[in-house]
Amino acid sequence: MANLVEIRDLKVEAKTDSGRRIEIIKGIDLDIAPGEIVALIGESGSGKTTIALTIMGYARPGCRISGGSVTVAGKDMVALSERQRANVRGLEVSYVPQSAAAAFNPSKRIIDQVIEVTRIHQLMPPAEAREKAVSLFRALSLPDPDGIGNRYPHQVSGGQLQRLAAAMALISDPKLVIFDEPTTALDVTTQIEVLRAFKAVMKKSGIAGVYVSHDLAVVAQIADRIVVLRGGEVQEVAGTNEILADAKHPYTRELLSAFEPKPRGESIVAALERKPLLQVNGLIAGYGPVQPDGLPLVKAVQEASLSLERGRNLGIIGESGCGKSTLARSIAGILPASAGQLTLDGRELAPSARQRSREQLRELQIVFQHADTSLNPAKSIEEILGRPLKFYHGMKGKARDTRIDELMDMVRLPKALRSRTPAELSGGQKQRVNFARALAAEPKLIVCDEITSALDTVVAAAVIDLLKEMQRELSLSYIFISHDLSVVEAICDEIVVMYNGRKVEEITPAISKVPQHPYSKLLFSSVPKLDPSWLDRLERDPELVKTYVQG
Amino acid sequence: MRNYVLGLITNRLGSAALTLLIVSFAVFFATAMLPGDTATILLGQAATPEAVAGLRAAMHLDEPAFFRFARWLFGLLQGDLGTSYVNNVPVAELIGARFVNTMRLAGIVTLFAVPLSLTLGITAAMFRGSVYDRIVTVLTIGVISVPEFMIATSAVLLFSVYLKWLPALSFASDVTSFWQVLKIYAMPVITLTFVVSAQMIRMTRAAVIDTINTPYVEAAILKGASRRRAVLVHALPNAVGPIANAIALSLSYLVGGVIIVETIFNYPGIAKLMVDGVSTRDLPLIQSCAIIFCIGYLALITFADIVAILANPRVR
Amino acid sequence: MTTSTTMSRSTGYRFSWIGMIGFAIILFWAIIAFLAPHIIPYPVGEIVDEDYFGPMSSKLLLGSDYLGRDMLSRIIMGARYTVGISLAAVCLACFSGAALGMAAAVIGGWFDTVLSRFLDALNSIPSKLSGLVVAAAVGSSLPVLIIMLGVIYIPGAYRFARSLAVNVNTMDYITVARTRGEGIPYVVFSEILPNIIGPLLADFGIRFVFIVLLLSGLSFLGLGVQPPYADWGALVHENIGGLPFGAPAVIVPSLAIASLTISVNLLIDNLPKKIRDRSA
Amino acid sequence: MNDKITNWTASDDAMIENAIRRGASRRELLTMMLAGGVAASMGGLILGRASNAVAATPKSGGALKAAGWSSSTADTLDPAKASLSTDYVRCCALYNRLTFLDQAGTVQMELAESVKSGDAKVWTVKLRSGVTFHDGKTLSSKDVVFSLKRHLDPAVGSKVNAIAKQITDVKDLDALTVEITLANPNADLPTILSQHHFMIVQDGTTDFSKGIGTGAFKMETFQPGVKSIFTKNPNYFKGGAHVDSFEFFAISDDNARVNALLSGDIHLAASIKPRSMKLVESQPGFALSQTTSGNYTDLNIRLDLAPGDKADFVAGMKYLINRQQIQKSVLRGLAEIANDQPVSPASAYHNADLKPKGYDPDKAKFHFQKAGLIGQSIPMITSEAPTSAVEMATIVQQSGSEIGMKFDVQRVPSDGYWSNYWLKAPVHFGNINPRPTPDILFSLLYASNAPWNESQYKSEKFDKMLVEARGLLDENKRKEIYNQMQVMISEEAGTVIPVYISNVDAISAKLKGLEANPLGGMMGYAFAEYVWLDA
Repeated sequence: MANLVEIRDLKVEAKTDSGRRIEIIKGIDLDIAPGEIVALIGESGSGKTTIALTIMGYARPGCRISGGSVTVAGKDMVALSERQRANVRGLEVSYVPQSAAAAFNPSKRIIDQVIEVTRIHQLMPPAEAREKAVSLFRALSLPDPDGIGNRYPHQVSGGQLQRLAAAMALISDPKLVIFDEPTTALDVTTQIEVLRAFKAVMKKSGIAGVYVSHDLAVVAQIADRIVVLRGGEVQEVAGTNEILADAKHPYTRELLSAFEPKPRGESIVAALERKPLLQVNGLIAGYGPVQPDGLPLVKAVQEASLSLERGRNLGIIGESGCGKSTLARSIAGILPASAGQLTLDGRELAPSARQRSREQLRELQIVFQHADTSLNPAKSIEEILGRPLKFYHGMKGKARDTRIDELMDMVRLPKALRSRTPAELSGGQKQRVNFARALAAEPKLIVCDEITSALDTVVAAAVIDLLKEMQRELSLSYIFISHDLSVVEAICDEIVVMYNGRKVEEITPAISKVPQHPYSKLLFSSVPKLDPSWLDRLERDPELVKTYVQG
Repeated sequence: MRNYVLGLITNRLGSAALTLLIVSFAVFFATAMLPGDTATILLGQAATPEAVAGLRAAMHLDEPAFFRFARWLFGLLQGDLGTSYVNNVPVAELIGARFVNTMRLAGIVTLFAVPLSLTLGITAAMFRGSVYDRIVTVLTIGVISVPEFMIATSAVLLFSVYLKWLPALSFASDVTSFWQVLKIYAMPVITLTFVVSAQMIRMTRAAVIDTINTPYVEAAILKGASRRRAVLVHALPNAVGPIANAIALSLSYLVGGVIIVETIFNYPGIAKLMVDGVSTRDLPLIQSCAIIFCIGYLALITFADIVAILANPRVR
Repeated sequence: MTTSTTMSRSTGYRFSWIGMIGFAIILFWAIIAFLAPHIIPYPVGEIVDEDYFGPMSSKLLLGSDYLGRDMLSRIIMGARYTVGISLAAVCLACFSGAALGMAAAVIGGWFDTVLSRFLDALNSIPSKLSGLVVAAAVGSSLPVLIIMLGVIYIPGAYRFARSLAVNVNTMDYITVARTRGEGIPYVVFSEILPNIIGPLLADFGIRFVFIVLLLSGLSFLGLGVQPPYADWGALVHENIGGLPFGAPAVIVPSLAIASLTISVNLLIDNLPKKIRDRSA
Repeated sequence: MNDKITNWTASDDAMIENAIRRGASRRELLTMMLAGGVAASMGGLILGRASNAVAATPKSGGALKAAGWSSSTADTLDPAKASLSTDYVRCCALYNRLTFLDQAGTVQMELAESVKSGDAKVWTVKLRSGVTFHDGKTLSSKDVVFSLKRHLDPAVGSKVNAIAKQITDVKDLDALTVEITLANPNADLPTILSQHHFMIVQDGTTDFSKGIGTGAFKMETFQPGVKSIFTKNPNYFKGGAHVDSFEFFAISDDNARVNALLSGDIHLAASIKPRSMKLVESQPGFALSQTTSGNYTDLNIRLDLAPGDKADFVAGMKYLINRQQIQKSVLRGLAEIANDQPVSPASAYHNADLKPKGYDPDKAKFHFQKAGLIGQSIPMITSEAPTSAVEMATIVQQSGSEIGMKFDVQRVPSDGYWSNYWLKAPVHFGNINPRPTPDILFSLLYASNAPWNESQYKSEKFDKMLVEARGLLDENKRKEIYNQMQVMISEEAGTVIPVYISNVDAISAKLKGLEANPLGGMMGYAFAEYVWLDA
């Protein structure tokens, strides 16, 4: 059987600031058979998206295909003119982007964007295209298939947009669809619906696919074959079952090991006297104009009460919109709570950070999810770490230099990075700097808001290890906010499940790992497993899904 | 949603009104600072103390300045711009015809300059980095760098004195045919198009380039859309807000900033009127002109804001 | 974009040749302006030519002006005023505009509203007319001129800086700094400013051009530098009668203005970039 | 201008014209030209040029368009308030005076048939009969009484209030006779009445926007600061203008005004700057019309304030000012060198024996040293408002720098100059418009109680001579006294008058009949009535 796609010795170059060209894809060979779904897996920077895009003859600005050939249904995309490539794009090969929210034009109606492919390639009259789009919406289990197209992108949810993006890719009956991390931005409960819809449509129409992801468990559910990439080179290629059961390459094994549950290990502070560190009572916070009752119009957190003892960690999980980040911001005083009390180490905290004393601010640090936006890109690592040292501890000159070195040591960053700016660091390194900055304050409590969500699995695991280590050495406490159950389980003594602004359940894994509340059950069961048959075997109560999944 | 938009628009209009109030106060205090008053200026060399005192009394200039201002502001609220100190004519009458002239000139320039700027700005963005783009960029900087009176004088010398194609002066009246309108407005329109376009081209180009670098434009290209389609259909609609803003800022210049063009082409517009007002210390006239400029500016800016709001389905 | 994660030390600056040309021209004019009194062949006020709008000659390298004064000397001294006044005014406008804009973005609330409205109001009066009023009120000395030009362009600089700062202000690192307890000045100058300095410089360039032009526009209205000195715009204006003859007296100062404004923009569009190679 | 005549400048032209005006014979003129180095055979050509207006036959019809240099919303049709050239032009088109000055500077009757007096104190004015206003009413002595009395009312804001104050009473004796009584005898009253402000308006007029007068044109459109359009008055008592309509407006930018002329948009561009002459001369079909009427820009040094309180400073300045250079470079020859007194060669009373001081930096330095002012910075206020004052200041500043005198030239805005700086600053520039008689000049500018005593010159002897000359009906005696007074001003007053500035109007060759007039450019602003368009 002839292959649909044959990639031979593909090389892609990128241009650096200094105008130097460097090779980021270093000679790749890859075949895709008709109807076959191949997953490209690797961490960020491995070149997986770059390779996928070359199948459409596309390289992002600043990049250039510098060698090799990419043959799609007999045509070498590298050799074609831009106009000829445009004829292939959307028609024979189509693309489902990582973030449909960003990839849909905000100022145009969805239906127009979905059928635009048929207009560009003059495939069918608009009316017919609309009908086809509606049938695809139906096949992808979108609600209100007849009406959803007339909305604007901002009027539908993320999970729906992702499926609409798939409909957009499928409307031209392509031979191959490229999925670029299509579910990464989704909540776990939503992800299942989307994955199921994709899988069903692909199998039914026998379309080949390239599935780009960093998440082995997700890939396992959908791919026939897995290509493991690292640094622009193929590490291992094998069938899905083979990879999961018998990975040959050490890097693949490292990826797999990140999924193994790790023992939490008994906290050394546990033996110490248990004293409440942070207490939250009846906290209400939200946005919008203040109503006559003194509360905001939109209450993102409603009457949350928590308690955390010194040396222990509290996990808060929930899906997007559940109020977990708002809760974190209220605790940190960024978004002053409208009602309720906060007590840190026996002293009451003012709702707003502005009213808290410098000492109180120092004791409670917050670390944000996106290291990219939490580190000032214009400053060197040295300056970023040096500021809290000066600000809280008045450290100067030599003492500060020494302390910066110590901090970098603690978070395992090479000293050579001191004068670099954040843009020159990898994602994991940035998150370590982000964390080190909080450590520099010598706090009692660190609120970690989704700090591993933007990281690759392997890197995230390493950061979690670091957190644990720091806790042992510095007797810290963490409030760990995440949507990722496995991460929370790995580090927390207590887990609070939030839904729709309210705390629905509090679980102590050491005592019982089984959730009681129906939402918690649904949430826990939605986390993908490495087992390829997990998705097909998973059964969910439709009523429960209807109640709790916005999807 | 509709209420939300209405709220946004009301908010814009409210802040515009606040700005107007600030301007009227600022203009009042600035003009109060001017040395000399209408009586002395009017008498010029003939300003003997008795003559000045007599004229001041006759013109009611001996009342406290703030009192006069308050009366003027009160009149303004009732739509009365007051009476010129200098020739006792209602300010509205002085401004009337000239305001129409100014708006007409501004309108014609807009008709030429905006499509030209949009075309050049958008195409330059579409072919970013090409020779065409570089030429447009360098030319716009070049045009920005030439003083307005230099452009105007060169145009007069070329088209009126040597080629004798166009009249050197622009009178808004005694126009009988469309051809005449074209001839009469040609020179100021050419000059002002040069003056206001450069900035619009730059801003349009920048705004479009900003939206070209978005995932949805990439997505359009990956659907097989041509560069042209990707820019015109996908990038441009999302750049409407910033472009409208840039256009509004440039066009606001046409309301009160065209004093040089009005002088050189002897075009009876409102900017020259205010210069006259300043030199004769005709406070009601100065204040009324300033208010008109301010209204013009705010109308444009507010209009651009509203366009941006309406162009954005997220707030619409 | 995908790039490998290995790193090398950043190794210096990259400066395109276009930027270098711009820089060279600016440097040239700066040196001329600095040395002006020592290199002019004739005193600026002295009438050295019987004729007026004289052509270029070996005695008068750039011909003579409308009074028969040496054009070369006048342009050299004019560089002092055009470069000096414009630079001082643009610094005033951009520094205060940017500082206020950033502060408004960070502080927000009524401070932002009132300041924005006030500066909007200032902006709504056409610049030449406000120049006229100010000059009529307090005369047209050098400091008044600089302050006036600066103040006229503050609202624009403010608007621009504020819109940039509002975006940066939503970044987590600003939140981090504020929850650390940092004051407004630190947030403005240490956290926000370094991230918007690039666009601010570009704005600085274009505003510089506007000020040079406004200065020449003011000379049209009879305001500006005190005689016998004149800025370039005033030189163009006072000699514009020579345009029909192509007199160097009007062409050369025009070219001088163009060369300065274009090169400022070329330089700012092509500022030296620090090379940040992320891979070896 | 004819290329063959070398060393013959525009100022020479002006000199000839003045001589013609003063009534020099053809023989005297030829002698003057020979002295100027011009061959006798050429003489005819120049004379032809200087008086070409007289020869041609007028044509009727056409629409005349002309541009002045200043206008604003303050434009008025009220002759008492007229202050800008455009006002004068409009008033001349719409109204008439009792008397006017012809190009030779002699008084001619206009609305008056005669203006007579036995003692120069009580004057009887006989009016022409059958003169009608534009609205059909007949001119009567009531209108004259109203028109003259207006100037005495401070609420009117008359520009000639100071001069009019000598009129103590005006009454109508009958329908066509008016009696004017003066406070003191003044033989110049007929000349005074020829000034533009003394135009005759209808009795009881308060709204001047209609422009109802007796003049050669009727008002059609009047937009202050924009333009005015006039149509020919068919019932004009002098017999009607040549052109059918007349449009007048102002283009304040000098270049724009010249360009409008060159592009054919207008027939006359009034008062162009010397630097524009080259361009007009280079274009075929255009000409320059020059008037030396006694306008001058002077450097005023107040004698009652430092540094003018030191006589040597004033003396030094009179040597330091480079009159030659001002005439040649600043005014491109369109000026006559003056001798620090206000009576110009255009006047019959000009003292030609009083020679101007030469440029002598050494003498100037000597005086400044004596005054102890070398090295001090002396502020000098200048502005665009007085003609060419900025350039003159520059030249003085430059001359000063060569002998170690520092002048701090401060250019201030034009608007407000007359009320804020003129007469006030210790050293500043002024500009004086032509006045028809030495008496007006002296009493406005140099008498101890003069309202515009620019240098605060005070001399009892001078005041006495002024009153004495005013009442004299003997021309020769008067002339002698005026000559002495000119010497006194030149030597004692603080006003440095370097040159008398000629006014140059640029005209299209189609415009014929334009002559010079001592009251100012554009035929003393009354050109519209006299000129015609050659098709």
